This record gives sequence, C-alpha cells and structure tokens, in this order.
Amino acid sequence: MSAVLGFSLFPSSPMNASSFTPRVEALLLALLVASGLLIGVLLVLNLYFLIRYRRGSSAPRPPLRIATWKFEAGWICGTTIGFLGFFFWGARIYLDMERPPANAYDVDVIGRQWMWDIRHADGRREFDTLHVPADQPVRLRMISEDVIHSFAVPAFSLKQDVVPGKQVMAWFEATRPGTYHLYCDQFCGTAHAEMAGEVVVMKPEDYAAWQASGSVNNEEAGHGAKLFVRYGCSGCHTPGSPVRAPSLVGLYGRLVPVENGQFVRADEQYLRDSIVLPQQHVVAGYAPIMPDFRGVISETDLLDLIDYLKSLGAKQPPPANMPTAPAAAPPMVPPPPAPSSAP
Amino acid sequence: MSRAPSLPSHFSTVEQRSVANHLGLWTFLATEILFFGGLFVCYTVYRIAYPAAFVAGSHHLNFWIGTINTGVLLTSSLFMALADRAVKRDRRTALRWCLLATWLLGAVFLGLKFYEYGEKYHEHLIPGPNFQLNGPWKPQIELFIFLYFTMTGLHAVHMIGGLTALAWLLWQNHRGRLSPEHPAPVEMVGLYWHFVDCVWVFLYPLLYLIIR
Amino acid sequence: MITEEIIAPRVPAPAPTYLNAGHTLRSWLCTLDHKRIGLLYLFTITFFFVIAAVAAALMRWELLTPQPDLVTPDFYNRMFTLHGVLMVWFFLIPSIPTVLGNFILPLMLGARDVAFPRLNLASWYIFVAGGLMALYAIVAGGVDTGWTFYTPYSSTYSNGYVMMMAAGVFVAGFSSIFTGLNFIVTIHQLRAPGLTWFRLPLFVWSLYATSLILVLATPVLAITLLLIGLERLCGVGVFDPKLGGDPLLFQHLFWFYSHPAVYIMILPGMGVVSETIACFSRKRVFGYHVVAIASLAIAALGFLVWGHHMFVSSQSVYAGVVFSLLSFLVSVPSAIKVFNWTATLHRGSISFDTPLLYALGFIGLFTIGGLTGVFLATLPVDVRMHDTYFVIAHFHYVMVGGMVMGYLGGIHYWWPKISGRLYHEWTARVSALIVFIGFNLTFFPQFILGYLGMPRRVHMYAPEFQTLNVLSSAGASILGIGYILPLVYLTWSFFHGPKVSSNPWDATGLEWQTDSPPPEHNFAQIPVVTAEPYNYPPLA
Amino acid sequence: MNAETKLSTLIAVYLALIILLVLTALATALPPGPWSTPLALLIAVAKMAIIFAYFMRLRWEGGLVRLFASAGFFWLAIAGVLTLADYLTRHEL
Repeated sequence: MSAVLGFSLFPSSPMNASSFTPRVEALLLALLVASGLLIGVLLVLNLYFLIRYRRGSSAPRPPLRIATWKFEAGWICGTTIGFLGFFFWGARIYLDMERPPANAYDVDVIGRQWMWDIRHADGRREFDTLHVPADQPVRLRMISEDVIHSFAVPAFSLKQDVVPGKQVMAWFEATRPGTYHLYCDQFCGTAHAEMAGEVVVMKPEDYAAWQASGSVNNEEAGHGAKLFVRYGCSGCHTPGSPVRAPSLVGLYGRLVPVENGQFVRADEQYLRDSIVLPQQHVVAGYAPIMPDFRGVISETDLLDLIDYLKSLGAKQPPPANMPTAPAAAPPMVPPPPAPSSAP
Repeated sequence: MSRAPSLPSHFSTVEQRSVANHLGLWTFLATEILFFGGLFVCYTVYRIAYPAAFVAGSHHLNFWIGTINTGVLLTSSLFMALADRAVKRDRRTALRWCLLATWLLGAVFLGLKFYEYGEKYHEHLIPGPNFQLNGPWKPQIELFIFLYFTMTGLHAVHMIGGLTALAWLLWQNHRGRLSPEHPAPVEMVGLYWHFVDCVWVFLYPLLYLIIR
Repeated sequence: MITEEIIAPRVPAPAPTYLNAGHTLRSWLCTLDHKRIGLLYLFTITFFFVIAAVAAALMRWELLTPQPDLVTPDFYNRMFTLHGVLMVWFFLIPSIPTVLGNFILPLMLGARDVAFPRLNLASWYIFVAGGLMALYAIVAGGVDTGWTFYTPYSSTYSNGYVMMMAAGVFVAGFSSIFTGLNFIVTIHQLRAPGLTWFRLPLFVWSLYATSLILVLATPVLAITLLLIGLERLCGVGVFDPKLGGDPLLFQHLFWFYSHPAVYIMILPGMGVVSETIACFSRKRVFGYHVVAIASLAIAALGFLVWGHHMFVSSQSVYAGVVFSLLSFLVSVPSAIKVFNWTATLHRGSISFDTPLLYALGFIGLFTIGGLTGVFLATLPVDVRMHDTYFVIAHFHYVMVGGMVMGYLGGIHYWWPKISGRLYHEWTARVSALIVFIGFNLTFFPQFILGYLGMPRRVHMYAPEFQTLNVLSSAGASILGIGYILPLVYLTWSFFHGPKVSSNPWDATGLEWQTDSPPPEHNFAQIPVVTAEPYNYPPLA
Repeated sequence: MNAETKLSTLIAVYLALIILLVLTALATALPPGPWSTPLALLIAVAKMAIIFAYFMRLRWEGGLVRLFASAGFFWLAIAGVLTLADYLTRHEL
C-alpha cells in the first residue's frame, strides 16, 4: 500500500536507499503524524484547562453531567483500535523483511571482534566493506565467531544481530547507487565503535566491472582441501580408512537417508550441521561416532570446508571403487543400536 | 518474623499478625518458585532441543541415590509436619524429637548428595576444562550435567539454609520460646522446608528419570 | 478521606517527632521506623545518583566531538556500564518505592509501620551491601558489558569485574524483593478501618502494582545473573554456544525481568502524579477506578512483552509478531492514565505549585516517551531504530522525563511532611523549569540521531552527527544544574525552612492528618475512614 | 486456619507420597514411550499438590494466601510459554 503511496519522511534523503525504506518511512511518517496529533490535542486541552481553571478564575465549574465510564470506554476502544492498526501495518512489512526472495544471491558474513569478514559467492573476500549491485536482492548469511554483533545499515532499514553458534539470515535490495554506513549496533567489546564500514551500491554494469577487475581470491577451495586433512576429516571419510564413515563425494545436493527412515537434503545447512552438530542427522547405517566440531573449527575455516565439500559434489562421475553416495551402500552390518530419540 | 511474644504496636490483633506472616511467607515462596523457575525454563528449552543428549546425560546420574534421597526428604517433611502439630499442642519434648529427626534426615540427604557429587568428580564429569566423556553428544551432555549441578546445587544451598533454620528452632525450643501462642517460627520454617522438598520432587524425575 | 473523630485529644506535651526520637547514629542505623528507613534510602540513592550522573557527564563530554579524544574506548565502555547499572538498580528501581513508599505508604494506610519492620531495615542493609559490591567492581577496574550483561560477551569475553558487579546487582535484588513483599503484606493487612480497596489513594495502588512486579520478576534476574557468574567461574555454562547453548536464552530471561522493571520505574511515578494532580486541582482523579485498575493491568501485561527487545536478535519471526501485538496492548492502560489526568484538570481549581509543575512535566515527557515506545513496538520501525540513539532517547523520556520528574515532584509534595518545613517556592519552580528545558535539549536531539542511525554505546561517531551531539551535551549541562539546585535548597530548608502545619496543601489523605513531621508511631489513635479518596469540597 | 491436622491424616498423606515415589520409580522400568515424561511430571505434580494442601496447610488457608501460592506458578508459566513461543517456532518463513 505504502509502496503505491511512495512517499517517505525525506524522499531524497540518503536514508532511503533500499526496497524496504519507502514502506518503513511511510509507516514512520504515519506514526509521527498520529503521535503529533495526539500530543497536539493533549497539549491544547492541558493548556486550556490550566489557564481557564486556574485557581481564582471565575470560570464556572459545575459537576460533569456525562457518566465517566463513557469517556473511559471511548478512549480505551479508540487507543486499542488505533494501536492494532499500526500493529498490522508493521507486521506486514516485517514479514516481508524476513522472507528473502528466491532470486536473491548469497553473501556470507562473519562477525568477529572487531571486523566484518565478507565473502562473495565467487570467492572474493572483503573486510568492513560490502559491494553489491543495485536492484538485486542480496541475502546475507551471517554468523559470529565470538560475541553477538549486529549488522546494521540504517539507509536500508536493515539490522540483524549476528549470533555465535547459529547462522542467521537477512536480506535487502539496494535501490540507489552510493556509499552507505555499515555499523555494528550490538555492543561487542573495546573497539565496538570502530566496527563500522560501508556498503557500496553500484549500478549493475559497474558491479560487473568491479567483479571482473582485480584478482579473485580463489584460494578457498584449495584451502578447504587442506583443512579436510588438517581437521582429520580425511582420516575417516576416505574409502578404505579403518573407521567406517560415509564418503562425501557427490554428496552435495543429494537426498540423504537418516536414521529414522527419513531423508534430508544435503544443502549447505546440512553440511554445516553435520560438522558442528554431527548427531543431529546420522546417516542410516552408520554409527554416531563423529566427534563434534562445534567450537573447534573457526567459522572462516568452516566456510572453506563447506566450499570444498560442495566442490566434491561437482566432480562427476565418482571413482569406480567408491560407492556413489552413502545412501547407495546397503548396510553390511546391522545398524548399531541407535540411541533412542525424542521421548 | 517477630520473636517477641508481645504484639508489636502496628498490629492490632494476633490473628492479623498471623495472616500477615503467612501471606508474607507465601509471597516469599512465590519468588522462590520464579527463582528456580528460571532454571526450569533453561532445562525445558534444552531438553526440547537435545532430547537424546538428555537421555544419555541422565544415565550418568545415580538412580538409586536419587530415589532414596527423595524418600528421605519426604520423610523429613512428615517430621516437620509433626513438629508443627507438636508446637500447637505444647509438646516441647515431642517438638524437639521431631525437629531433630527433620534435621538429621536433611543432613542424610545432603550427605548422599555430596557423595554423588564426589562420584561425578572421580568420573571427570565436572563441567569445565576437566570434563571427560567419550561418545556422541559430548557438549550437550556437558550442558545437561551443568544444569544438573546448578539445579541440585541451588537446592542443596536451600537445604543448608533450612538446616540452619531448624538448628535455630531447636535452640529457641530449648529456651522455651516456642508455644501454642507463638508457633509462627515453626510454621514459617516448616513452610520453607516443605517448599524446598517440593523443588526436589520435580528435580528427581526431570534429572534422574529421563527414560532409563 | 475525612476521618471521623480525628485522633484522640492531644496530650499537652507534644509527642516527639520521628526526627528527634533519638539523635545518635545508632538510633538511625538500628531504627525500625519506616520513616527513618525512608530517609536512609534517600541518602543512599542520592549518593548513587550522583556517581552515575558524573559518569553520564563524562560521556556527554566525550561525545562533544566525533573523534575519540577525551577518554579511551575501554574507559568509555566502563562509564556507560556504570551509568546504566547504578541508575537502573541503585537509583531508579529503588527511588520512589523505597524513599517515598517507605515514608508515606504506612501513613496513607493509617498504619503505625510496615508489616515487617525488621525486614524493612534488613532490606536497606542488603541494598547497601549490594551497592558496595557494585562500587568495588567499579573501583577495582570496572565492567564494560553494558547494564544488559549480554552473553557471551559478559560470560566469556569481557575482562572486567563482571562477577562482582553481577553479585552486587544480585544482592540488591533481594532488597527489592523484601521491600515488595513488605508493601504487599502491609497493603493487605494494615489498612485502617474503613479503608477499603477503592478508598485507597492511587499512589497506594501504584505501589501495590510495583510490588507485585518486584516480587515476581526480580527472582528471575537473580537466577540469570547467577548463571552468568557460574559460566564465568566454570568456563562453561548454559548460554555457551560451544556446548550447544543459546545466547538468546539469556536475553529471554534477562528481559523477563528487565522489561517489567521498566514498569517498576514508571508506575510509582504515575502514582505520584495522580496524587499531585488531584491535590492541586482540588478534584477527585477522573476515572479513579480505571486509573487504579490500569496500574494492575500494566503490571500484569508488562510481563508479556519482553520479546520486543529481541526483534532483531534472531528470535522466531512468529514470536516477534506476538510480542509486538502484546506490546501495543500494554500501551493502552498507560495512555488511559494520561487521558484521565488531563480530564482531572477539567473544571478544577488549579494552583501552580512546584509538585504540579513536575507532574505536568511528567505528563508531557511521559507521553512522548510512551508514544515513541509505540514506534518501537512496531516491528519494522524497531528493526530500523533498535540499538540506536532513538532507543536511548525513548527510554530516557520514560525514565528520566517520567520517573525522575515523578520522584522530584513527590519529594517536593511530601517534603513538608518529611521535614516539617517548606522549601523556597520560587527557587523550586525555576529549577523545575530548568530541569524541563535541560532534559528536552539533552534528549530530543537523540531521537533524530537515532533516526539517522547513530548506534548506541559508541565513543566516536560519524562527523555529520556532531551538531546534534553538541546540542545534547549542552542540554546535559543545563539538566545538571537543574538537579543540583533541589539538592541545595531542599537540604537548606531541612534545617532552616519555615515550619509548616500538618496539612500545608490542604490535601486529603491520611498522611496529612498527622503532624509534620509525624510522631514516631504516626498516629496516636488509628483513624477510621468513612469517605472516598480525594474527597475535595465541590467547586461549583 | 488453626484447625489441627489429625495424626492419621499426616500418616496417610506420607504413605500416599511414598506410594507415588515408588510408582514413579517403577514406571522407569516400563518401555519408554511418549507418555513417560508426562507421567513422571504428573506424579510430581500430584506429590506437590499433596504437600501443599496438607503439610503446608493450604487447605486451611484463606483465598488470599491460596492466590499468592498460585501466583508464582502462573508467572512461571508465562515465562515458560512465551520463551517456548520463540524456540518452538524457529524456522524460516
């Protein structure tokens, strides 16, 4: 509705630079007007009463003829209805803010004392600066390595706390090329005030040029392979290893059978969970013996490792001596007695 | 609250003071419910998130000690209730034995509790840098054990407070300060003691009895 | 509220007042008299207020320029934590309940004391112990977590004296609980004969609602702080993400206390406003029953809205929507009160004494604070404003514009009763005006700063924010003068002001029917109440 | 509220508590199912209700005291339900 109205508090202000801002500003303006009216009425009434009924004035003061409950009922209903209207208006916008469109492209953000570590899908890495194209939805997948941070771009009406231990999402669509403040809004320690940067919104063609220029840091995939060895993943997840663990080749994107006869899609969330919370989805037919890497592996390494695992999925076909996917391997031994699940 | 048998000037009747005492103590117990309640909320959230870890964690606790301790506490509550009855019938000797029995049973409970803590220490199940455990869900089990120590530890602190109050009651009784006209100290300590008992009644199934 | 048969015939020798019932230090430190305990609290919280205000002054000084030039970041972080912790737990929460509540509540009820006088004194000692622990934490090296103690920063990363500070707040919490408990039982059990619930002054209603919150919310804060302490001690804990714990759980438990705590801070102020508006317009409060019930409604609904502090915390979207709806609902009873106060002025006989000026200031500033609260209950607006200076401005309008105005108004209103003397009226009126102007100049620019996106808890900022920050700092210095003045003239009047009769404002209420200052046991004979509250003679 | 509790009542209450304790301990020997935890909690609530009513003499207290006794549970329920309202609905839209 407000998008149709298309007004905002300061239409040309630099505070109005994403697809949400016109709607938020419209709501804000409506709130301001409503509050202003209410304050104005109260102010006029108060001043009038104060002057007219000052002690010693000759104004008549007969008792009130109307029952007070009528007033009470009136303003209880009035304020409730008014407030509910604003609630619904706000909730509508909020639900849209929380629902990223399907065509959004992903950017990984790691919050760390005291910097924003940003990675693009092509492996490009930036610190405290985020380059995005205009008129293109961008989905931020964020996690913190230490304390709670908050990714805030006031000009986009964008804010999301970045919490350790769980990946959170936020999205925006910048509408106006320019450079905008990026802050950390949640207090995160000594240099919290300096944990700021900027978001550079570029015209799509400029963005394409920016992408083409400079050296794309393509180390991550190779780095991921090294991490696969360093963290000991290869010790079990390699065919012929003494410990029986599912192979990971061709895993990404497949449906994986898990313990209770269900299937789980091996997307990025699944890969992440399987590393930091391995008991969550144990592949059918395998013992839940994988150690927990929560807190052991840094978020940066985790992203590299996930990239590596995804790249394994791309290699087709898999070597002949290897089962194509863990699902394809029929359990040779009866499944170990699984720990009983939820009561 | 007031130890002096004479009525303070701000109360007009004995009845008024008695109601005030009861209302005050029950209000205090309501705060205790919310104090422990914070922990129960934590427990619920994590139990829903990690059911398997809680089952596994519960298996590290000593079922028999937990069960016997519940019985011990329930019995101590019986003696506390008998003490309340004794003071209202002006039976000072009976009151002394009932209070003593309550105190001893409370001490037995704490003894068993600390023996159990000792077991955890020897099994390296104290949360922190020395926590050792093999198998799946290790961090979440550590979380469970942390909750176990916090909840039972806080309960134990309340027990120690109760034992102190009981010792004070015994001293008051020895000095002849408790009578049918002035039963409030026994009533108040009794309410507290029964309440701490009730907390354990919930801790027992939630910590020890998760599907064995 | 007119008493039949006022008091027994006076004995020829005037009974000693509570002030000269004993002059030794011991007679003060071991007193069981609720009035003396109220004064002990008055000194204590004024002390903490001054320290916290100095911290605020340092912060405003640093924020004069965008560059970090006056203090180091760590020092600044310790300052705002100190300011928050001391102001919230050692000034705002105890302010009206422990000072005016302790002093006036039994007088209003026609009682000789609170239900548990020993517990009352113990509460003060516990409060002082908690305060000393907090002071030790500050002197030893300070705490830099902010008053919100968010995990995992507070539990793992901060290298301040978090445990000592948390312990101080934990201990002071018990003082809150015991005060609340005492008031609840006193109001239930010690009302004078004939003083039914709907004959109670609205100040009593608001204190009753406040006490309910104190008793039901504070324990949850206590357990939450205990969990943080344990987590720091053991290195692991329930909020630790490394164990699969969730830092947001801390926020749930913390705000389960700390949102209702906001109502602990504002409800007693509303009670004071109801008293003064009625007295100085010589009218019964309009919609008395509704205003009384609204206090309870605020107390109850206030427990259902804490999640609006967590809209951007990554809590569930659905929970966010539910909490937003409930937050709108809790604003209704507050709005109702404002309307009723305005209607009370209608056809009154208004005299502009200092307490009324503070009450009018309260209504104006609280209305702005409350309405900006509605802004923040609106989901997308909160996403925009959360953790910016908009929020700072909003809660200062409620807590300083509301509660501190109410507190000062109440102190002035009952000062003749407390001291038996009168302050200089025009000095007081002028300083009320200075407070009002200084306050608005300090905090109104912060709304705009927040709109423009300036984050809270920063010691440096983007250059374009400087003008507004300079305005705010200038306002703070005016506000400071406005706060020093009452300290000076009230202290002076305590010893040298002209003596007053028992009822200088010609007000209703049992507290005005005993001497000023009251005798040690308040009433020689317990009064009997036969009339409605605010029973002023008709004005027609 | 000054009515004295009979000795036989106290003994009966105690026996009921011990029987409930035995029941809840024995229930762990049954095959686990979705009702295991609710059953254990139900027994715990029953035990608490008995202790509140008889040992803590809530049966003989006035309505006001009963109200305050239940207030703690009510507010705890608020804390639990609204916290879980977050945790149980945490999935993406």
